[in-house]
Amino acid sequence: MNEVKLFLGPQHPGMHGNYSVHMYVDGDIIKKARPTPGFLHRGFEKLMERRYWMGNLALIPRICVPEPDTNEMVYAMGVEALANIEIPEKAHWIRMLVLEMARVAIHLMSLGSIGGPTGLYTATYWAIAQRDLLLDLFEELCGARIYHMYIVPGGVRKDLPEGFTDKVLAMMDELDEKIPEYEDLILKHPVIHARTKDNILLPAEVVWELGVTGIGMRSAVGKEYDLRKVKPYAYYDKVDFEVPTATYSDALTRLNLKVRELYQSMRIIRQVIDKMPSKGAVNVPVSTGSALRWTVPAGMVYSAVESSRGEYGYFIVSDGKEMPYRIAVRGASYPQGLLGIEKYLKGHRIDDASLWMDSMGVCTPEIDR
Amino acid sequence: MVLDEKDNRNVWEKIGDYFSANSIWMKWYCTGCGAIELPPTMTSRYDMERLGMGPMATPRQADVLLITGYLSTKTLRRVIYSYEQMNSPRFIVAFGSCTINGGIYYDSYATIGRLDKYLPVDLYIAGCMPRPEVVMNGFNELIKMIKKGQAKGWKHYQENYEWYKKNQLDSLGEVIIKDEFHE
Amino acid sequence: MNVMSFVYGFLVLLGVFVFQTTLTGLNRKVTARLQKRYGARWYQQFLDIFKALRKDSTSHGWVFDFGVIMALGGIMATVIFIPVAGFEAFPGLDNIFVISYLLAVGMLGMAMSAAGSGNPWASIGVARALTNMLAYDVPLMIVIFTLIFAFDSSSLSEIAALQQGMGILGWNAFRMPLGGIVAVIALLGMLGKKPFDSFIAPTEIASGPMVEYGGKHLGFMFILHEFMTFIEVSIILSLFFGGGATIWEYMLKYAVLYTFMNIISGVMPRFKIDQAVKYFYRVPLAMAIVQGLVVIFTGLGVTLWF
Amino acid sequence: MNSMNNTINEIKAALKPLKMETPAFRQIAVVVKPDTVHNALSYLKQKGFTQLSIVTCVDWIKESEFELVYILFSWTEGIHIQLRARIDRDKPVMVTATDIFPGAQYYEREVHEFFGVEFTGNEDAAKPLFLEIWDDLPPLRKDFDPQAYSDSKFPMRERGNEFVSEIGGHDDE
Repeated sequence: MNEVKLFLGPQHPGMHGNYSVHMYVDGDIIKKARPTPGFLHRGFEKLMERRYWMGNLALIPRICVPEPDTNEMVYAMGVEALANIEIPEKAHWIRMLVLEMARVAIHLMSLGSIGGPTGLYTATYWAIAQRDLLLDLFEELCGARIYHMYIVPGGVRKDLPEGFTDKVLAMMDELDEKIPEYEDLILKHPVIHARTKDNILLPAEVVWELGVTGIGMRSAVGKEYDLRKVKPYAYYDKVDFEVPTATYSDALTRLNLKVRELYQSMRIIRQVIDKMPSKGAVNVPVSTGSALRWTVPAGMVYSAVESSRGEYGYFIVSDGKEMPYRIAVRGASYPQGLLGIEKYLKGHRIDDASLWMDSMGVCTPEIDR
Repeated sequence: MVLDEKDNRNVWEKIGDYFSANSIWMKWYCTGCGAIELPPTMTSRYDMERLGMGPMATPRQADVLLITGYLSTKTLRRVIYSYEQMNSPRFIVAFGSCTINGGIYYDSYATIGRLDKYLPVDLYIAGCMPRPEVVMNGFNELIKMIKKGQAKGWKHYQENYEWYKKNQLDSLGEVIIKDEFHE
Repeated sequence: MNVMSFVYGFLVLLGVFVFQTTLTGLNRKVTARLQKRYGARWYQQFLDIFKALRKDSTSHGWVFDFGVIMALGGIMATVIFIPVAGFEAFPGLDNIFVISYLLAVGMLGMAMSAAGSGNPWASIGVARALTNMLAYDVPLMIVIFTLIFAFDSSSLSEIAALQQGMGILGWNAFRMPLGGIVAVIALLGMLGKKPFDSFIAPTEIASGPMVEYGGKHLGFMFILHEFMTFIEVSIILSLFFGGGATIWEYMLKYAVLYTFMNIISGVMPRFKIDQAVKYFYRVPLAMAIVQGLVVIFTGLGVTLWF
Repeated sequence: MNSMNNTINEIKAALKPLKMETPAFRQIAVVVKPDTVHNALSYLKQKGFTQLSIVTCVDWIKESEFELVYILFSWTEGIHIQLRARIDRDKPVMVTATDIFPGAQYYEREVHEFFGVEFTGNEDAAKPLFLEIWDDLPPLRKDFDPQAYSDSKFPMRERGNEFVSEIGGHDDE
């Protein structure tokens, strides 16, 4: 057999982020694939042991670059569980608002990024520009476009600015107009159908074998396996939303679910704004003294939230000192990004390698950490 | 700008620099988290193509290597590889505080501190991470530098090749990329 | 054939280069507007080409270098044979067969050079490019043979001239609508526009044959690409859209056709290479055969049928 | 919460853990002996904890022990379980979990790389994953000092003789 060794990445334009897949190909078919992570490895877990509990707030959003708010939420939830902090009601609502806005932003981005592997660049240009307008809202909220550092242990950093909710609602109305446009361009496109339909399958037994969560799992299993439903955090049990599911998971199904989740997120945002109390504290002080010298009681806790790609978790260990003893990060795309590539990328064509990564939602910084 | 006062280019080099300045193809290599601000810079909101910049698929075709953020040692090996594949005149633009002094990862065992010890950086764009406006401004600055013939990092690299190589080997052990199938 | 032919040929080359490069630049703006942005300056394509020519470049052996020169030579020779609005450098030699054989020299040079770079992505790209060629050539050739049968001529300028003077409905694209559709789809494939651009897909095979080109080599490839585009669009324009009676008419039609191709390409993702082949062998091939049978057995299309 | 109590009681009866607690909402921590981890994992998988969220390790350097942590999740009940076991720090060996949870393969490889824990039965675990040409202690052990490593390996360049000089963001011609 004439097998050629090829390097897909780390500086291949089809690669999502700084990641590499080394593969043997025969003709156009991938015979063997090995993921090569570590290009983005910064040693976060070690660095977090060397920072104060509050100082870590600057580090954690950088673990998953496209979706920083999830990290903040997981960290805050874990620390609150360890230190037994009850946060005020309004903080919960604001957190949900921020998380769902972040979900809309990342879904828009990943909807647009289908243009990379398939060549539909117009979709990329449209969707990412739309996401940018959403980032403007974040900027108004906390001063930063990407790394917000807004959700902190004890609540959120500060109250919503004046008139913020109106702007969010206006943005939701705009998205209501725009997303059907993207659907027309992407989801109804015959060539996209040709590329994605019955391609890149993810059967239910593979889901259980790898431990894939998120859209990948729900599109294969057909049950509402979403942490927001199964193990509600914040006030997700007080809002009304559906978790879109399917029982046949190909790339097109997952793309469809992404858009349907987008609508559900917008529905949650509207409800949150409706139900949020207008007055009230948004955070509780976590310590009486200096925030830097703040100590968290000893204990071990695992906290998890539903990110756009699945279960995102931190395992936090405290020994009662002013720095964490150990924090382990479970990146949501860890299973499909490593074992999934090794076992299930083979048999696909080279053309689909990049689409595989995109469709499975592999986010490289959270794998490397 | 006080880099180099005397301008000893001949007229052909000046014309060449004019073309180089107005058509900059960048290497699409997302080395770090700064890469998240590149799509907005490229797409409809900020539209980098106005400046004549665009992404290119391989280092051979590219003029500018964007180092978008921190570099782990593993990445630096590939970056050096990519840089040496590029054709001169070639430029390096480094993003974010991490490339200047290690930034927030100053004490990490995996990321390098200062990039211009290993590769000649023509322009740093500070910030963590730089906003698209800053990135655009940085590119404008790069265009000005090329027009004036001040972006001479590639010449510096040729002249001080031993010095750069020694630094690279000191920190990385070896620059050669090995088989990664581990079998 | 005299000295004037060569002077004329040189002028054609220069004119074609300036015209096509400007048009490419303008089309980048059109695509940009489609994507809701401003886009590059109209002369950006010139800047890109001259910048690339200015740079140093890396050679990968003499096959790599020679292939580029051979390709450029072959393509430039072909351009001179293309009739533009009745003007020809070498009258009587604008035969479709002459052009396709000359074009093959250029194609071969490109394939040779790319394979000579030794990069596996380039080899995959070349293999895909040849597969793609095989895919669009079969239906297109059937339609072109139908045309030759219908008009009893294989000269581009003659076929173009025969379509003129009857208004827009005299064009072969309207006389033989199925054949016209096939030609437009095949033109997308010839130009390497989406959805048939899998041989240069950057996200799949890192721009395929172009992967090892840089600097001057890449500059030559860009110039070559401009000439190639001109040849391909011109062939379809002359055969199916009546060429042009005057040079202005020709340029206008050319610009409209080329921009139309770009707009289609702007909203298309790309097929995988096997899907592209399957597509060409399904829809356009069937249409081409039906068109051929209609022309041969009924004569509709040779005579005006409306 | 009733099902939560049931689960706790059942696990207590079946695994006979050294310690059990509920550190957070719908979360159970189970501490077992290292040689029973394999059995415990297969028991929990049967109980519906079908998802292995993460395998990780904590370095208790004062006690000279590594604590391996397996976090499982049951999608039907919505309960997280931390299964913890302490092993000797000087000879860290553990039986692999890949035959129960195939997804554990890369987590174990990671734990091996960062802590030096060996997993018998997982052939790939010893291969390098994130780090390349690593020449020091496994980096996430507590006795490894990243600052010192970084200082010795990536020294700041001495100032002066610089190629890059500072220019303003504005036009200063």
